[in-house]
Amino acid sequence: MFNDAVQFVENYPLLVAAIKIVIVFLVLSGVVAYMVLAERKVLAFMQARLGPMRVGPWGLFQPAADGLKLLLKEDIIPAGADKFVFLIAPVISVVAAFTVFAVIPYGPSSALIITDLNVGLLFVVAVSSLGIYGIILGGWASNSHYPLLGSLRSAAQLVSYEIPAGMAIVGVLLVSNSLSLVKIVEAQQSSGLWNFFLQPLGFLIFLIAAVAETNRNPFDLPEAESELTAGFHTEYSGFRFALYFMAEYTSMVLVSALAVVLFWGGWLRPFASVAALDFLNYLPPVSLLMIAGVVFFFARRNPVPAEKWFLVAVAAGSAVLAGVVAVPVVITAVQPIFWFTAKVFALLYAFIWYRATFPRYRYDQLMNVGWRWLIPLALGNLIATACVLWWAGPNPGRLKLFFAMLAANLAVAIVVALLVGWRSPTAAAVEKQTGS
Amino acid sequence: MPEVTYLDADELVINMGPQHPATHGVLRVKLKLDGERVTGSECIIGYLHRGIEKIAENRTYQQFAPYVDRMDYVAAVTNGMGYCEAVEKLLGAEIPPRAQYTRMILAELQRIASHLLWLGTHALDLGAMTPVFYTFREREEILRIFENYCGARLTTHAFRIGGLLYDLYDGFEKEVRKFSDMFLGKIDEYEQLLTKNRIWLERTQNVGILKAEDAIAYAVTGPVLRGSGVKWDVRKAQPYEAYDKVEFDVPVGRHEGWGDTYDRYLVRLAEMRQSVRIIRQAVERLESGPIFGKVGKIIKPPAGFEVYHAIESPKGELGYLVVSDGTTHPYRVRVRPPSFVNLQAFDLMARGHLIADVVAIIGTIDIVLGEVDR
Amino acid sequence: MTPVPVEYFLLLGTGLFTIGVVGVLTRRNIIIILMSIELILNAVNINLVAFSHLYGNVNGQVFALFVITDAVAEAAVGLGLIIALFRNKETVNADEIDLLKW
Amino acid sequence: MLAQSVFLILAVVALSSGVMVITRRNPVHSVIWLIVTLFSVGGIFLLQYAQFLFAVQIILYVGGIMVLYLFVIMLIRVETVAKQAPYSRQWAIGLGAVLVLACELMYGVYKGVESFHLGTPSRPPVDMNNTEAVAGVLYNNYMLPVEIASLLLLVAMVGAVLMAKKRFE
Repeated sequence: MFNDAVQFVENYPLLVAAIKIVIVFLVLSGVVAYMVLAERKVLAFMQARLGPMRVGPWGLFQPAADGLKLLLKEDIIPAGADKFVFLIAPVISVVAAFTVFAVIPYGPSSALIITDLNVGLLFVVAVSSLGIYGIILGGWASNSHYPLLGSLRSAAQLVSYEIPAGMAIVGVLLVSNSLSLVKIVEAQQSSGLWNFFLQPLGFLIFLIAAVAETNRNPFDLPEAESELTAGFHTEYSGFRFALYFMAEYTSMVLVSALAVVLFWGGWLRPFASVAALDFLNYLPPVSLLMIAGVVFFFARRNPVPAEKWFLVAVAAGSAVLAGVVAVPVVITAVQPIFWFTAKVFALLYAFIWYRATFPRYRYDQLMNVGWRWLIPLALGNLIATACVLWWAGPNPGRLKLFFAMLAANLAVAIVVALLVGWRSPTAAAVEKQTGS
Repeated sequence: MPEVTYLDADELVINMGPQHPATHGVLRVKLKLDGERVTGSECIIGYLHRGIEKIAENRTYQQFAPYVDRMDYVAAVTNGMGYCEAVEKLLGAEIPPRAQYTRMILAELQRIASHLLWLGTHALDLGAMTPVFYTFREREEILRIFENYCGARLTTHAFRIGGLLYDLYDGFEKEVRKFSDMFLGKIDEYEQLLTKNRIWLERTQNVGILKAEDAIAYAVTGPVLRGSGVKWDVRKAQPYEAYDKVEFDVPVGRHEGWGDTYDRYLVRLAEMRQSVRIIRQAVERLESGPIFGKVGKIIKPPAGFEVYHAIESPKGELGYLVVSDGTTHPYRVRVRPPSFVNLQAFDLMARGHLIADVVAIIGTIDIVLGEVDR
Repeated sequence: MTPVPVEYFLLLGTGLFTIGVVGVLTRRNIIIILMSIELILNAVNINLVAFSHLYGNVNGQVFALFVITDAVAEAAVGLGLIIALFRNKETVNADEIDLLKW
Repeated sequence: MLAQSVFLILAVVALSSGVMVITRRNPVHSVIWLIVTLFSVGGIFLLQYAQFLFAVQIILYVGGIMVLYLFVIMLIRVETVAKQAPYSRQWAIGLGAVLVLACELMYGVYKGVESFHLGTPSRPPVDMNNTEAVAGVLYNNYMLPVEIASLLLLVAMVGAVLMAKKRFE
């Protein structure tokens, strides 16, 4: 039977790829839908409130209700709008966000990789730079001032932060010596050192730029600022609004997945080379068991019988799943996908966390951060990385490389901080106003 | 808030409000913009004008007391306190100490509640969405105490001319003590979210700068004045009730001679701590005794008297000018609302700043339109 | 996959080039004229890449890279000029900008 | 055969969208059609195994330059522009001249097949990393042009900033 499967894969490569694409698309849609719920729930818990509680137990069916509502709502096209552009703009956003997932490796086996382009990184940068059109064209086509201004700002923000993000990616490229995302992870595996440890500064730059590129707090002023109503999608309603929403959350998942692949070792277990930490391999069933326990605990306290039994069923299901996962063959098989998702979720959680924590940047401050801090830092990081790699020569020792990179990163950070922070532009303004 | 539309737009006049989430009510601000920079502004008020001062002339002294609660409706207790004291001053009435300390406790609780509301909305305006939920959680505790005391949460009408209508309920002291113990830790919690937050600093520091001399020239009072480094507090300068018998400090901003939005933020936070200090002392000194002074059922002050009485409301100096004509109705009541006076400095603070800062500056003045328009 | 004969690419390049030149000569809007120039540059790139493919080395592609670099610079300066022009003359029509003519 | 049909589709798309670019009244529509053209040209690059150039085409052209165009178009008033006459007065002369030019070029290509020894690429491209190959040639053989190009970009950047800046302070 196993041989039959292999035969099938060899005979119909396109069909297999199509099946993989459909699976990834479905899973991703689910993740995005529940990401919205998770955001509302996590924010609620951070803010001493409950969040959605009405649809299903703890609002677990809220995404379905939201989706249904948005689907059934009237699709309004404003008067004087450029109809065609107005209609395709959200589609561009969504397509650009989803397409990139074609090259993300979810695990080492070919079953978990849709395609391994040898210019995968370039593909990622290229396609994700297309999402900007959904924003600009959508804002323009609405024939309204708020969306136009919102889209212009948004576009300026995206363009500005793409530069440092790209340069941070080039740093990874230098270290890993490949443009293929699979090879980048494999390089981290063989060197036993995640790129995060070689490129801490690069990771930081990438993370900040990623938050800015997804228009999330604290860089969410194109859409959330009370002054601009909702930014570029003000005039959108119903399903097309849902598409924009989906695009935003998909790109959040996307940048998290990219950060994991580029810096956090993709599907690798943390400290995979340290034998003393092998017990971590048992984390998948254990975490499933924990989920089962928590769900069961809450199920007991749920007053609605239907919800109670549903939760009990969920708990039982995860317990059974934990049992299945605990089988030795399965446990090694699920390792990569488990660690990949775990890391992606950790980063997504961080996205929500920022939103609960940070105030919003002002527009000029946002540009300031991008152009005066991130770009010099990214440039310096690039140069320092190249220098260290040249100095270390081929096949340097792991520790030597780590410490050299650390020192270089620190030096770059200090130099840039001194150069840029030497005199902030606000100081002069204050002196002018206070006369001191 | 629409912004620059086209390249050739050199100077642009835009309206912010009266329906705008960040103008804290129905304030309308006309902004003259050069690009995104504010070159001039004009606050247009009156959308909430209800003629409260005029109403006073057709009400007896007691009847008018609930109306003042509707001015600064997020700090009704202090409003009522100011009015009651003004009339008491007109009558020359003495208030028993238990009533005085009760008034002080409730007024300081009200100050905390008002500052909490300010903190939450100010942070929300600047994009930090979490503090508002925390501050409302604590404000709820205060409102619960009010509700237990007088049955109302917002427009309390807690005091009567001459003292108190209700004595404190059982367990009041315990609740207030519990609250003040709990609350200091909560302030630290807010501070953890904001005080050293890099983005918060960038959004508030050097924004809305007000020089001390300008502040004095504009008759700005309250935390806005103290934020500019002027140590002026009516509770210290002209003590009323028993404020001269308790110890507290008057916090001022970080700078000598000027202050920014961040200074005012720090001042208000410090004030909340001082309020807790006052509350603790006042609770210690609560003794049993009468709660109503020697004031008759019918208040009929002699004709031709006129008093001005000011208290330190959460927003600044809240003054009442009450003129009597020998009847049971006041001849004239004139209110000096701190929000209204402080708002005049808005143009000074907003000039030269970016349009996004306007939101921060409106927030930092801490206006309540009910009080501005009356 | 049998490779496509190189003259096909040359013909395509010629076609795009012609379209670009038509755009430059007949349109009034400077922005569209600039876009037509992009078309011309792309036509050139097609030729360069086609020859690079024909001779089996990447020199042509490197040249195409330089052409793209050039296009970036051209777009930046050109659009900057358009902004400056629009600010002063309130027009983006090439035939109305004739101060230097006589 | 597959390559030829792919080429044919791409060529038709590129040419027709190119025509759309120069005939649209609304510049925003022109930009959209130009993006389509750029994509098909990128596809043609891919057809010739120039993956790196394809990526550059998308990242720089589509993701960068075209965004810049859209920006500028949105900053100036599009509505008024769209109402004016789109073609200049001498359009007939221009069109005629270009037709002559096109005929000449076509003739050149037609004749050139023999005289320049054009033909189908005989050597199938080696399955090497195109990016590496480009990088090798670019930084080994063309170091000076790269530097000059970077200088050009710097000058362009400074120039663009200076020109678009509102006023000198």
